[in-house]
Amino acid sequence: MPSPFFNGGEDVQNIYAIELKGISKYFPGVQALKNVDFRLERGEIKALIGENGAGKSTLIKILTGAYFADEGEIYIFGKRIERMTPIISEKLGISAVYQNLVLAPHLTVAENIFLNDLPSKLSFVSENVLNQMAKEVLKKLEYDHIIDPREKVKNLSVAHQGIVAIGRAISKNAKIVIFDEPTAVLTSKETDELFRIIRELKKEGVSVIYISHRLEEIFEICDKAYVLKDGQFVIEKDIKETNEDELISYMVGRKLRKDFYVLRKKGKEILKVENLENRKLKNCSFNLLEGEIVGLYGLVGSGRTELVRAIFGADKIDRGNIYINGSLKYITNTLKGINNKLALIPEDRRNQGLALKLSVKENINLPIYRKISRFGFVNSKKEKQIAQDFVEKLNIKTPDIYKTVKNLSGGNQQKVVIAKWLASNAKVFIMDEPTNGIDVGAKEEIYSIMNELAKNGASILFISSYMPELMGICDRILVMNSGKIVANIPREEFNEEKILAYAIKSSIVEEVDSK
Amino acid sequence: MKKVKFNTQMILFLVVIALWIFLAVSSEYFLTYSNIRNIMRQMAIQGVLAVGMVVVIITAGIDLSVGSVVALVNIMLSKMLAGHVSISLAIFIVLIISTGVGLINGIVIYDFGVPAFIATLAMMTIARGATLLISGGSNVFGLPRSVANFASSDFLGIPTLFWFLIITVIVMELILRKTRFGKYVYALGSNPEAARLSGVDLRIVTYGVYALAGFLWGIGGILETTRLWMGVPTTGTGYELDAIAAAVLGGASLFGAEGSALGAFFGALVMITIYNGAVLLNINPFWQRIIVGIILVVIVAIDQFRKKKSND
Amino acid sequence: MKKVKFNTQMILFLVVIALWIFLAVSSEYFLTYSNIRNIMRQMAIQGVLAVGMVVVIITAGIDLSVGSVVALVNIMLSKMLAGHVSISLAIFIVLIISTGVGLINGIVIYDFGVPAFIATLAMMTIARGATLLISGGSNVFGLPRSVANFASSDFLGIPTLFWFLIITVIVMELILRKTRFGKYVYALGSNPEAARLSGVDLRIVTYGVYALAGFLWGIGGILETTRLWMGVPTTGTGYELDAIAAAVLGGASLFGAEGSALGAFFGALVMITIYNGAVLLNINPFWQRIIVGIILVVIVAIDQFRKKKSND
Amino acid sequence: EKAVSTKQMKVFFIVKASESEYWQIVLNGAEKAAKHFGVTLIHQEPTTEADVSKQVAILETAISTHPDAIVIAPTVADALVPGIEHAMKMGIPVIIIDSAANTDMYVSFLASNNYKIGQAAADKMAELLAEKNGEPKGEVALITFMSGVGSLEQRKAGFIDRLKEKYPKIKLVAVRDAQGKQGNTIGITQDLLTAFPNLDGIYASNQYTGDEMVRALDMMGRKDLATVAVDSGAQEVWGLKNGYLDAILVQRPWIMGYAGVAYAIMARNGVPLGKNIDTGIVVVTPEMLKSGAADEVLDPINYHKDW
Ligand SMILES: Nc1ncnc2c1ncn2[C@@H]1O[C@H](COP(=O)(O)OP(=O)(O)OP(=O)(O)O)[C@@H](O)[C@H]1O
Ligand SMILES: Nc1ncnc2c1ncn2[C@@H]1O[C@H](COP(=O)(O)OP(=O)(O)OP(=O)(O)O)[C@@H](O)[C@H]1O
Ligand SMILES: [Mg+2]
Ligand SMILES: [Mg+2]
Repeated sequence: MPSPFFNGGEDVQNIYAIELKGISKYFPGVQALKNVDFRLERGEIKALIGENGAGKSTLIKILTGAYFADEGEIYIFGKRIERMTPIISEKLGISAVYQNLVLAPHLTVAENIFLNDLPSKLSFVSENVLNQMAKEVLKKLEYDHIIDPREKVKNLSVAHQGIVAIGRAISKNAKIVIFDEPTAVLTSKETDELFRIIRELKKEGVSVIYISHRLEEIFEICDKAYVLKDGQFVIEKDIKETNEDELISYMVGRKLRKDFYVLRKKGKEILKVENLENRKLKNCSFNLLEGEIVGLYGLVGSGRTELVRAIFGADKIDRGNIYINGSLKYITNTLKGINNKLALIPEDRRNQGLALKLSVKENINLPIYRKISRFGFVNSKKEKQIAQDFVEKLNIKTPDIYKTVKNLSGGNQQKVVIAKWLASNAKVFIMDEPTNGIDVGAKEEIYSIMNELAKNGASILFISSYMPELMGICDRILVMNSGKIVANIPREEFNEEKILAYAIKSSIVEEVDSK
Repeated sequence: MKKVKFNTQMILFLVVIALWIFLAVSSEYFLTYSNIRNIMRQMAIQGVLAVGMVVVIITAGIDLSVGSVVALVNIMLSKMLAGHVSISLAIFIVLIISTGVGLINGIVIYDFGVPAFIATLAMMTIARGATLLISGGSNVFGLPRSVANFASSDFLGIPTLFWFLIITVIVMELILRKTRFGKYVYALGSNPEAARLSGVDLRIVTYGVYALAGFLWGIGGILETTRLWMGVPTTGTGYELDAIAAAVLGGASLFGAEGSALGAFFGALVMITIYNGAVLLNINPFWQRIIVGIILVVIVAIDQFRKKKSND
Repeated sequence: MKKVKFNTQMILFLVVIALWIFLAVSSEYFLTYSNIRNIMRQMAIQGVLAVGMVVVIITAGIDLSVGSVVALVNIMLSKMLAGHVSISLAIFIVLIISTGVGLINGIVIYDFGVPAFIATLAMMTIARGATLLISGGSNVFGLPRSVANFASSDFLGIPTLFWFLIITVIVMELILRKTRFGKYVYALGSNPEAARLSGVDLRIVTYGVYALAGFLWGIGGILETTRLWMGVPTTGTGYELDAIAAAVLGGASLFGAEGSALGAFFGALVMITIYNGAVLLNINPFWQRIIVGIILVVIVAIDQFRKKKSND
Repeated sequence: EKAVSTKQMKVFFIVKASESEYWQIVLNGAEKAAKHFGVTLIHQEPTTEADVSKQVAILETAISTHPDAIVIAPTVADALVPGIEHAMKMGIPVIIIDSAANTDMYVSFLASNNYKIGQAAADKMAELLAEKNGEPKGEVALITFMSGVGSLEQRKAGFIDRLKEKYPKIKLVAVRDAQGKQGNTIGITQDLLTAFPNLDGIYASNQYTGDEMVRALDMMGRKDLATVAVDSGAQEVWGLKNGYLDAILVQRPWIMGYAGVAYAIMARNGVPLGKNIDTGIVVVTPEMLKSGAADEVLDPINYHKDW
């Protein structure tokens, strides 16, 4: 893709794909980046790591022109870019998968993938060509049979939206591709596909910036790791010359525990779900005991989210019973769910978890205003106190509790979603991908909070697509497949292959069944 | 077994059919050639404005200046025609001006970041002020008779005015569904950030949408002039609500990314049918308002119910 | 070193100050006790309506029925008072009715899923129809003299009407900022789904917001009645745009979750000041519209510029 | 055409706006006439006078229903002409009331002249100022309800022209516009009195502005001004009684409505009719009010109730 912007620079050796010099960026109350230098060579895969709010997303947004740096210089393929805009950055061959995906939900998959480059004759879009092109892209990701290019994006699950965002980024023959926590919304199967793609990109000489809080991924595909802390450059390491612990200590400044499992006393049965069915669920039964942490694993679209939403009263149930502490409950709306001491941390934080325009304080207190008000008046002291407590406890990086949640970093937004529900006095915590996009240090915090909750008699249903963390903390793991619960595996029998086999294989079994 | 999928336009189409059957039974005059042509003529202007409005609404915007711009065009065109400027030149000038007014709306909205509601509300009072200044507050008389004849003329048995609406609907439907610009319009309404980060030039799209709307207000103003056969500085008051109502009735969402030109057409048709029917059935004008309000709510409620069901 | 943080209300406050200084310099009559009291009296009704509107707008809703409900209240109250119903009973009845109308809006919006724009547009025409039916299209005269005196009376040197606005602003500001209901109102406006999943009963909040708005339209209608000292079935036309403009000027966003009662107050104050100033400076009414439009855009553009700067 | 018995006759009656006391009085007269003669009266009208194209649409629809006659009060002079001419060509006689249309193709035109109202207002104002200041001089202001509305522009023009022609010492210091919103005139009046402390007189050119001007003067307790208003709103009449208003210029809408229907019936049956009929204006003063001489014009609906 020849472009006027890097003609002439193409063949010169020792020119970096990206060179940033002295980049600084201020937001009200925070300096997101301080005098950061950054270089990316051609064909290099560089990991960008750091705690939540370290400035990773800000850095890449400056690269793509989404933000404008307050100080510093940007060179792309040796050419100084005075004022980067999304349009220029596209032309320069930079494309990105943003942390919060940023897709146009009302447009189709194909339109989203090729939005700025719709194939057209006399500015009339050729739908067939477009859909065909999108199919090609999806085929590269091996999703051409799963995602219909003509489907509207708003009808896709978050994971599939992630695939679309990745498809868009790799569709443009870009020279530089940036992935901001792509795997946060993916399961292991898609992650493998993604890595395959990234390796192919590297072979083609494309440079890649890869952001993730899952360090083993970085060791799997990256060449170098670049560490940011509090908006400042800390160190850059060749991946072969370092290890996880070292990187963690650069990021967090301390050592982390590896295994979080704590043996706890289990109490009586607190939640029992019996033959639950709706349009996505088939005959789901399971139970939770006091003090138990139960994992729920499954592939994308296996129905985990559907299951927990139905239990919480967010979606309709067609058949089946839910017992809380042994008595049958009809949970027909979320308020009843809450009154029955359920809590749901939803997976899609932007659409379901947060009121983005409101402050940290209001978001955290939203489910408990009922409790902290008298005669309808909110006890502001308590309100502030609770918000302050959780900001400290979860180390939410924000200048103050009055900051609009929209302006927090992705991981910190997720922490707010978690804090929201920890503040309630629920007995059953349902957490749908709670550690999405959360840094290693904070994950440790969250695991210990989970342990703490369980120790105090609560019980936790923990959905994650990240098997190591399920295996690390759960007493049992339930596996879902095509809307059914297909396995209930106790801790003693945990085994990665086995769990994955249930998640994948039984779908084959079922296909056979139905024939 | 394929299930028929209803969409908003189809629901509206059924509503129109139902209304027409009801009116045909209730009034012997309804289904006469002359009355159908009345409906077409009456609908032409409102329809064109509704189609323009839907484009703006799809971007999650709004244009309250529509009525004032219609009046501005009406007065300027009348002044020019009464002053013997050639018709084609006069039309050219007013279209430039109305498009320019739309462009200014776009600039104020995009570059100054003023919400569309305020920007176009301001333009509504500014354009009205300009209209009154130009006309000195008085009506403008003395337009060539050919202008009036045009409004009552037919082409292929269909009122000429209605052809304008037909062409507008077809062209806008094509633009919205088939062109790159159309896709950008929906993208802007759906998620401006996503569109921007994909390299879509939101400035151009915003300018384009409001200028296009302004152009259509210009067409509306020209048609209004032929119909009124004079310049009336107060004409167009309240048109914004009618146009928005027709667009929303036709399935547009004020939160953007939903709506179509065809929907706006049907929305306008429903409203005109109701007004026409009310006159034919001689319904007390006070009751008319109550009935129109109820019908409006019922139609949209039915459509919402369908949407909900098809989502389940 | 602490930087002063400007917010929309402060910007507006500065604008008001600037306008007042300008007017005080340009017109010797502006800063007179009697003129200030005029401004207060003129502002009372518009202010109350703007405050009601801001609550609706915070939920990302809108209420176009405001003017018609004011008229309905005005006519019913006038009829009752002219018919010698006791004042307190009459007031009680009209407040029940206006609140009920608001509640119906809430039901249509929440339970029937009709967008607020259409639901309240329908209510706007329905309430106007009802008003005209009740009055037969004629004014109602013959209200007790005490009603008229009330409008011109003062309390502690401040027009009684203005006290209503002060109380409304304080109460609504308290409700919005300090109560659970207020928090829910913002949450609904920011993300209804997140609010629902947090156990907020959106039905109650929606009902509450529109009923509260209806109640305030009722108060507005009562004040209007004392001011007009008669029943005028066509009063209130165009109030919706004024109220929305004041609310948006005061920092409310039509996309929800932004806005405050105090902001709406200042928004209304700016608009009334401009109108008052235009008469004092004897600006040509045609030019006045143009100037009002420009000022509106400039103020909002300044505020947007501030917002952008503080976000970058 | 053959004469038609009134029992089978259908008269389509189109006024400028439904939301107005003035037009309600016209309609009341028309209904009375319909009752007297036994014809079927259909009346349809736009909601406000600003909605010209709605009136055009109603006229078109009316023609499609083939009424025996049409009575119309054209909101503007030209826009209704094609419709009126079309109706006449189809053999439907058209009676125009209240305001003119720019055509000769009609049967009769019944109206009081709005320009003359403006002139009469100026004359009355001059008379009042002469009483007040010894000669016709002083500062006056004009309040119009909505700029651009034909009849109101006429009333404005008549007033302004007359002052220029006949009363050079009367200075028109302000022309204000309520922008079509009721409630605005109260504030405008108050602000006028603030801005022009030496103001001697105000002319309010229709009922809305007249009613509210009285209300504003009442609130401020100002009976000293020379005030003239148009139409006979209840608040205006109250103002006249209580010294806030010195004169109102009253048209005869009820008569217009009644005569409109009567003329329509006659026209349908070929009775020769005068082409232009002036229904006249009446200047009502407090004295006339006391004597009861003005009852017929001030409250025509009640006055003709048992007629
Ligand atoms: N638009 C904004 N307005 C104000 N502050 C912002 C904005 N965007 C980011 N910030 C702040 O800048 C800092 C860096 O944020 P950034 O999103 O770059 O973090 P990150 O490293 O990507 O974190 P995470 O791992 O959580 O995604 C954070 O403190 C955040 O609150
Ligand atoms: N709003 C929606 N409209 C249409 N289909 C949907 C929607 N949301 C989810 N689906 C589909 O429903 C199925 C079940 O999705 P669900 O979210 O319950 O799965 P999951 O196991 O939780 O997977 P995920 O990892 O995506 O959360 C998937 O095939 C998904 O594509
Ligand atoms: Mg980030
Ligand atoms: Mg899920």
